[in-house]
Amino acid sequence: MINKQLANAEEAVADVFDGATIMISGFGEAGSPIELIHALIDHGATNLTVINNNTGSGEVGLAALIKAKRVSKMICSYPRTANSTVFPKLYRSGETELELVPQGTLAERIRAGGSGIPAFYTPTSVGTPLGEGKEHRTINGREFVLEYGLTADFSLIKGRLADTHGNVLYNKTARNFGPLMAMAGNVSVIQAEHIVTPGEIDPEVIITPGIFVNRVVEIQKPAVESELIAAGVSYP
Amino acid sequence: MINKQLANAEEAVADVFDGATIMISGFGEAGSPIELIHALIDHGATNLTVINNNTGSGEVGLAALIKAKRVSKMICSYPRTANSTVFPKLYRSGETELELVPQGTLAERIRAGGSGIPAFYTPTSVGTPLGEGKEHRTINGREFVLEYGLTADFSLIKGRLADTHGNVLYNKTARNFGPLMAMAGNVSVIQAEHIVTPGEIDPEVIITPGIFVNRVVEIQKPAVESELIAAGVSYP
Amino acid sequence: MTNSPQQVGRTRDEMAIRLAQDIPDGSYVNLGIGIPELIAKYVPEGREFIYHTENGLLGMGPSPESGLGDPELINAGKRQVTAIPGAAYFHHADSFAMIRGGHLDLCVLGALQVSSGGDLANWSTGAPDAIPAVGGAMDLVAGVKSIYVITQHCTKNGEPKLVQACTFPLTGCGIVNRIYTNLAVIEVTAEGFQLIELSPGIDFEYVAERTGAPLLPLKDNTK
Amino acid sequence: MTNSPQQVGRTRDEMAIRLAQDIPDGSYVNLGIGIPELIAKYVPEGREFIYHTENGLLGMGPSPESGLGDPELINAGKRQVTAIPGAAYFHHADSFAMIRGGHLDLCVLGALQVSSGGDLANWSTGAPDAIPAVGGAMDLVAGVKSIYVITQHCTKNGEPKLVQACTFPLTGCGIVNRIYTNLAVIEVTAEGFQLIELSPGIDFEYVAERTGAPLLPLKDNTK
Repeated sequence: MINKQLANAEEAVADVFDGATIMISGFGEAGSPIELIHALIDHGATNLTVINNNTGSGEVGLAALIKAKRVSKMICSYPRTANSTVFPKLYRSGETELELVPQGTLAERIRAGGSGIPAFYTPTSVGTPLGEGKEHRTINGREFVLEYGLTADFSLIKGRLADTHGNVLYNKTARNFGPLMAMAGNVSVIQAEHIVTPGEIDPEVIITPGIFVNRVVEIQKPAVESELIAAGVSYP
Repeated sequence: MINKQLANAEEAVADVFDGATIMISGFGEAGSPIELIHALIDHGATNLTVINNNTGSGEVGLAALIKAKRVSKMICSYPRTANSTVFPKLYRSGETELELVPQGTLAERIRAGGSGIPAFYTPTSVGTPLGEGKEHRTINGREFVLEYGLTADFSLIKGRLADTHGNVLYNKTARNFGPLMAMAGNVSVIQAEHIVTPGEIDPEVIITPGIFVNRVVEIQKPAVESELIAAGVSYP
Repeated sequence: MTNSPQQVGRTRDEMAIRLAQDIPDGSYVNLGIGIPELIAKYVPEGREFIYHTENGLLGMGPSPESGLGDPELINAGKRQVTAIPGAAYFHHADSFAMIRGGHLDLCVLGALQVSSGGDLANWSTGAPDAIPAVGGAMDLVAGVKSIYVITQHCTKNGEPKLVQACTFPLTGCGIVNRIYTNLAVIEVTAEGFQLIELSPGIDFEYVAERTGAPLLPLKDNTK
Repeated sequence: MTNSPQQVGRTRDEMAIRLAQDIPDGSYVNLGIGIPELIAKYVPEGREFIYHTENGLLGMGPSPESGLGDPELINAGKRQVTAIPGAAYFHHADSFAMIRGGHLDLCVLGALQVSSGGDLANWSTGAPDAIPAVGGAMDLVAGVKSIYVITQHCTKNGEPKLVQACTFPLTGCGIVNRIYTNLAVIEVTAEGFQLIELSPGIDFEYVAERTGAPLLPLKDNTK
């Protein structure tokens, strides 16, 4: 019978391979799956392409993954954040590549990748440096650029509540990229504070239906990134 | 202060103009806003382009609107339904035009129209008569067709519960096209069984946020299409 | 079309039972209208399939008891259904994101014709006065990982439905993986129709005669 | 850059108060980081605005009382906020559908430069060692119905921010509708910068001297 629950974060990332593309949910600390990221650091996979809105803060979570030099390329909209010192250093030294994507285009590219839409037109970035070199097209008298869908080998996502079929609810603005990355990941992994039996969540309120999710792990009291940073934690 | 509630269905469709494009929610009878459609029939607007998955059943709701010869063009995926006799007659006589769109393409075109995406590529219909004459493009070795976003002057939508800010919940599989059409309508009108004060609906479970909705009307006990048909009702 | 004596093969229910045996545990499945719907009755012991209906439900259950249904809880054929524990409702764009995005494991459809190249025609006979209606069929065949067809081997007039090239308007090109008929189970391969299994009491020649394109015989798996 | 005596004009809060007066009741508004955020404090009596934050909340309320916030309820500036009654949470694709699809009435942004053609530069100085970071700015200016800029009229070094052509990398082309500075309210028209209102105690010449492109004087509305 269907049961997507694994014992722990370590198991959930055990098959991440060197060179994989990884989507990581979160907008700043809201929705960042710290325990899954730390398990990925422990696991050791390297030469990763990471898709996240930011580049992490302090030296925990995503920033710690970058600091450990596991990330060869970041795809994000806003790599400059308070307490973000790890990425700038590696970017300036040329050790980590950056693909800068407007936030709405990033979200739509991930949704498109998960929805079987290989490409779409958007008005965002027309006439700006980020639109340069992209295919342009005039539709109904307005100019648009062509953008391509994004998919990933693995998506690491923080939810609030999940069931063993992989149905997921999120917490407030921690929802952000999670439902989209669940769609676009070949293997989508959810960490949730509670994992319940199918039927315990009202089918009307499910945000991510289980079909998009491959693995769920229960992390009962997930770390709060800003608290770790305030406490001076550096992972590992 | 913001209050989108109108007194009744009549007021909610009072400014529909001849020649307007109207999206109507529903998949068969599930989610069909019968009271809004009947108000539109009473209102008298004609030469309408209607976007709906089907073409109605019996002689109530959408079928009654078509029978009254108010619809010059239907955009839909499945105009052939049990008890659907009105549309076939007018289609064969050339009085009502048909644009046949695959169901997933129809849904995505409506979402695109509401999302500021003017066009996208999809694999659906490649190599079939419905792909003929459409622009094709090969991306990563696979062939796709270009499809354009759809918008409407008015969207008429059936919800279950709404608040006066226009936040909406739906009932089971009556959700279908409603949330998409709310996004794509210049004026989006919701009929709901209950209209409550903002704050009464949990912000985590809202399906259509109020920004997409212009008008809400309370229809406490909406008619059930199949019951009307079984009772031999013909509107008006 | 031939003079060989009538052979019966599988009933519609037996076809559904046979196909169900080939669906792995835990599969996400979309069942088309008609014979495909029967499959839900024959889930093999110990397996769990989750049914998707494109009008916005994952975790579709059987028809409700009489009088207990909700006219707003229906399947793609517009019949009342139920929702199992763990079900989820969603709108049409999300539903077809599941389909187009390759998230469903299997779609089982009926057919008017299937070509030896895997083309499917199942939405229109192309008759001049017919009202064309496609629904979600073109999206399903374009997006779902595996497409199985379940159909009578021949039309009521005895014409083959498995053909060299479809004459009816296509639903999709090169997308059918397997065909389950009353007479046989056939895989669509790069070499054409490959027989996988004959229905009990059916001869290879009998099937081949009723197939409108070359039928490759059973491979010898004893080698 | 000029020898005229220093004129003070509006403070940041007064700029925000002035701009807020021009927002119609019932507007859906996105406020950028910095001076734009002040606007939420100065909603005119009898009006209600609904604030959108692109990270997934419509109906954003003020900062929580100390210790009562949730690190997962934040705004686009990553500061803790609250949700008002009638609020809704959604994912990023839906959030930017609101933005790109023209559903928001107004976005108020800061600026590095605005051109007389309405081009905006507000995300990068183009400095070679800067880490480029754009966030949602390009989507906002491409999609929201009206774009208002709120900014000091000049840089800290006294250089005009309102210019003939932006020298910094653009956020969008021809998208700014109005500019609210410490010195004036200016509309971007087909003819260029059109003065709408001088801040109290400010002369036209004083503003024109500090504007890097021709400034059209107040229209005589008495005719």
